[in-house]
Parts: sequence; structure tokens; C-alpha cells
Amino acid sequence: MIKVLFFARLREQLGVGNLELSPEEAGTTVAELRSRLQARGGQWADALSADNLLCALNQQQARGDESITAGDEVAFFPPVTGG
Amino acid sequence: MIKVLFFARLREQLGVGNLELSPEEAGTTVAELRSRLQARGGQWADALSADNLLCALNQQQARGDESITAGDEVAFFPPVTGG
Amino acid sequence: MTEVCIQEEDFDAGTLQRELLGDDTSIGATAVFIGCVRGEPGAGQGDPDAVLAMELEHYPGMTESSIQAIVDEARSRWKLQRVRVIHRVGKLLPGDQIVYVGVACGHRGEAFQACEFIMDYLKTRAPFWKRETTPVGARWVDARASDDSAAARWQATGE
Amino acid sequence: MTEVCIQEEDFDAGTLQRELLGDDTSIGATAVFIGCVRGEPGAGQGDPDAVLAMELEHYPGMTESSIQAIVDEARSRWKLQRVRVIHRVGKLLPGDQIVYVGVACGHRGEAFQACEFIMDYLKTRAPFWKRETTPVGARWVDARASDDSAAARWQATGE
Repeated sequence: MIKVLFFARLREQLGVGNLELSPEEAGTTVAELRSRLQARGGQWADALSADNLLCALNQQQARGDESITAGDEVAFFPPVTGG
Repeated sequence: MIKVLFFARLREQLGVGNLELSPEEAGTTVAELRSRLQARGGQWADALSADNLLCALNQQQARGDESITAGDEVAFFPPVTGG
Repeated sequence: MTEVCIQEEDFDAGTLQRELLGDDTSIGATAVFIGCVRGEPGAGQGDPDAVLAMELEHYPGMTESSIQAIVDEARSRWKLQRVRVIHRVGKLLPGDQIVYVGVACGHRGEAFQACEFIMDYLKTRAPFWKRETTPVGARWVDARASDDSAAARWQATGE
Repeated sequence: MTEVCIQEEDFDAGTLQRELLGDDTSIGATAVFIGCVRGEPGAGQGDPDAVLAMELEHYPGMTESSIQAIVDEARSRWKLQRVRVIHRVGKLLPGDQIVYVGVACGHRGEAFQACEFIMDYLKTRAPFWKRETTPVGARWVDARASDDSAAARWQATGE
């Protein structure tokens, strides 16, 4: 399975903090996973289309073209505001 | 009287930390005071000829051309090394 | 000593200072940044922008590793004897301390640079999100463009 | 609160941090520099350059007023909520704290700049002199050209 996490405003917009998807559901890259989630429509389409969303693969910042496989952890989140 | 102070290495070189001079002995400017002290010869000539000596008039950094009068405090010292 | 801590508890600058120095007498300079929750811009209860409380969310695991990566990057740029980063999470109030970055090294120029470098990157790379409670409700804090430009200047100079 | 203190006693960074913040919730950032006595360059007793002890002489009266002038200059350049400078005098040992500069203000860029500005000027304008005791005797520390250039950069930019 592939673990998908959402944080902060994005988590609130989607109403969900994490998902478990099969590799077939998730697709083969981070970008493909994102577009499949957007294809769910409604809040998914809106919230995941934000230009400034960041993503991480296995807790490392990712660009989108990275491949994903079973056991991976993918996270989507807004720009960070710590400190 | 005019109070004259010496600090740190300069104080050690001269073997004295402070002097009281009459306005007649001190001269009319900080620079004149310094050259009169140098004119004492020996350690006074050597120690007070250092290029990098700083001076202060009434606890404000001074250039040398400032006038001095009775009641003033003049200090000579090496570059500072605090912090 | 762990260099990076994410915790709910407050921290004491005096205790951290003693840990930063230890008994290493090659340390001549320590630069420390501590960030706090501002109650601004409005001071009074009547101001809809007044911050009454702050909630800090983070991404456990990635937070620690991304900050450690920032610290490692600082260590590759400057010769640093000790570095310590503490970031609080959970609920905080105006005036509360949020973040501590302490750097100990030989000379002050490096201490200041490394401390500011770590703060600038922490602001733009570490996965924390602030949510403010105001008199008119809660809102997520938006990222500031000035933080991005503060972090970017370290790339431009290659210093 | 007195902004500038010259004292023989040590200081506690935790106590000073609490005083710096007070109950002013418009403060978002504090930058603190603490300088220490280095035992370097030589670590061992056999090294003739090892620093065994340090004696700090100063010019009472002018010290306080010149540091206050530096703080006032910083306040004219940046909007600062609180500033505190403590400089120790007398006999110190390697590892001892010598100087504390703490700045509290709204945002971190100003806090770092003001803190470094005060340190750079303090190094070149405040009348302190260090005398080191080494295995081969005592010696006055020479002023460093790098300190002059660190102070000079604040004049060049007019920032």
C-alpha cells in the first residue's frame, strides 16, 4: 500500500488527514497520484489544484516526477509557516 | 586642574594611571597635551608616539584639536579589545 | 546531545546556553535566536486581527529530518562547535517562545551567519504550519514572500 | 530597566531572556549574542599561547556612555522593543561568559542586524582592554583589523 498524508489547511479542506491506496489506485509517480486525487472532483479538485502546494516523498521534498512504489509515503501540504 | 588618564598597555608602559595637571602645564588642546607629555622623554616619548593611540575628552572619543580647560578629563589609550 | 528537538514543552535559554557551551573552551561566540508568538497587530480584544492563541501543526519525522538537513548544511558552510534547534508544537499563547536556534563556534561573524541561515531555511523548508485563533475565528497563517527571499539570499552568494 | 551594565558577576541567559521579553506581546524575535573566553589556540598547558586566564580593564564612566551611544544608534536604525548589553570586567577564565547583547523586536531580520551591529561597534568603540595570562606570562591582546572592518561595513551601506 501507499500512504498519503495531508497537512494543515489542505487536511481541513479535504476533511481527511491520511489515506491508504494500492499502487494501482495511486499511479506510478507523485504527479500522477496528485492528478488521480484531483479527479475525485469537489473539494479534491479544488484543494489539490493550488499552485503553491508542496509534496514530499518518504519525508523528502519532491518535485512530482519521482516514481512511487508500495510502502512509500507521499505527503501534500501548503507552504510552511513555522519558526 | 586637568585630569589625565592612561589605560591598559599604555598605563603599564608609563607606570602611571592618572595625572593632575594645571592648565598651564597641560596646554590648550588635546594634541598639545599629548606633545607636552611626549616631551618628558624616555617612556613618555616612546609610549605616546604610537600611531594607533586613541584619546577621549570628557569621556567622548576625541580627534586632538579639541580645546581643553580646567575641570576637563583627558584619556589616552590603545585600540580597544573588549567583547 | 540531540541537535534537533520537536516538543510541546517550553525551554529555558539559560539551561540551553550552558549546554551549548559545555566545557569546550574553543568556543568564543554563541548566537541565539528565539522566536515568540506575537499578539499583534491588534493589541486589544476588540481587534479582529488580534492573535488570542496559536496552534502549531507539523509533519512528525519529516520535521526532524528536514531541520537536521538544514543544520548539516550549516555545518558544511561554517566550522561550528555546537548547534541546537528546538521547535515547539501544539497550543501556544501570545508571548510564548516558539523556536530556539543556538550556534556556538570560534568567532562571532560565523555564529551570526550560521544562526540566521538556519532560521531562514527553517522558515521556508521545515514542515510546520501555524493556525491563529482570533476574535473572529481561527485561520491558517499564510507563508510570507519575505521569508522566501530571506532564504534565497544564501543561495545567491554561495557564502 | 537599565540597558547597559558593566559588572564583575556572571549572568544567566534564561533570566535575561525573560527580562528581554517581559510581557510585551508585540515582540516576535529575539537575537542574543554571548561571547566567551577562549582557551585557544593551544589547548594544553604546554602551549605558550594557551590562555590560562583573562583580565578585563575598562574606563569607568566612558564605557557605559559609549555603549549607551551604540544602543541609541541601533534604536535609530531599527524599531527595537528592548535592548540589553552586559559586559563583564575583572578576572575571567576560559569558558567564562564575557559579554551579552540581547535585542527584542518584531521580526527576525531586524533582531539579527541590530544585535550584530551592536557587537561590531562594541568591539571597536567601547573602552575595554583584555590582558591574557599564558604559560609564558601576561600580554595585552592586540586589536584585530577584522573587527574594524566588521564595524566599518555598517557605515558603507547606510542600512
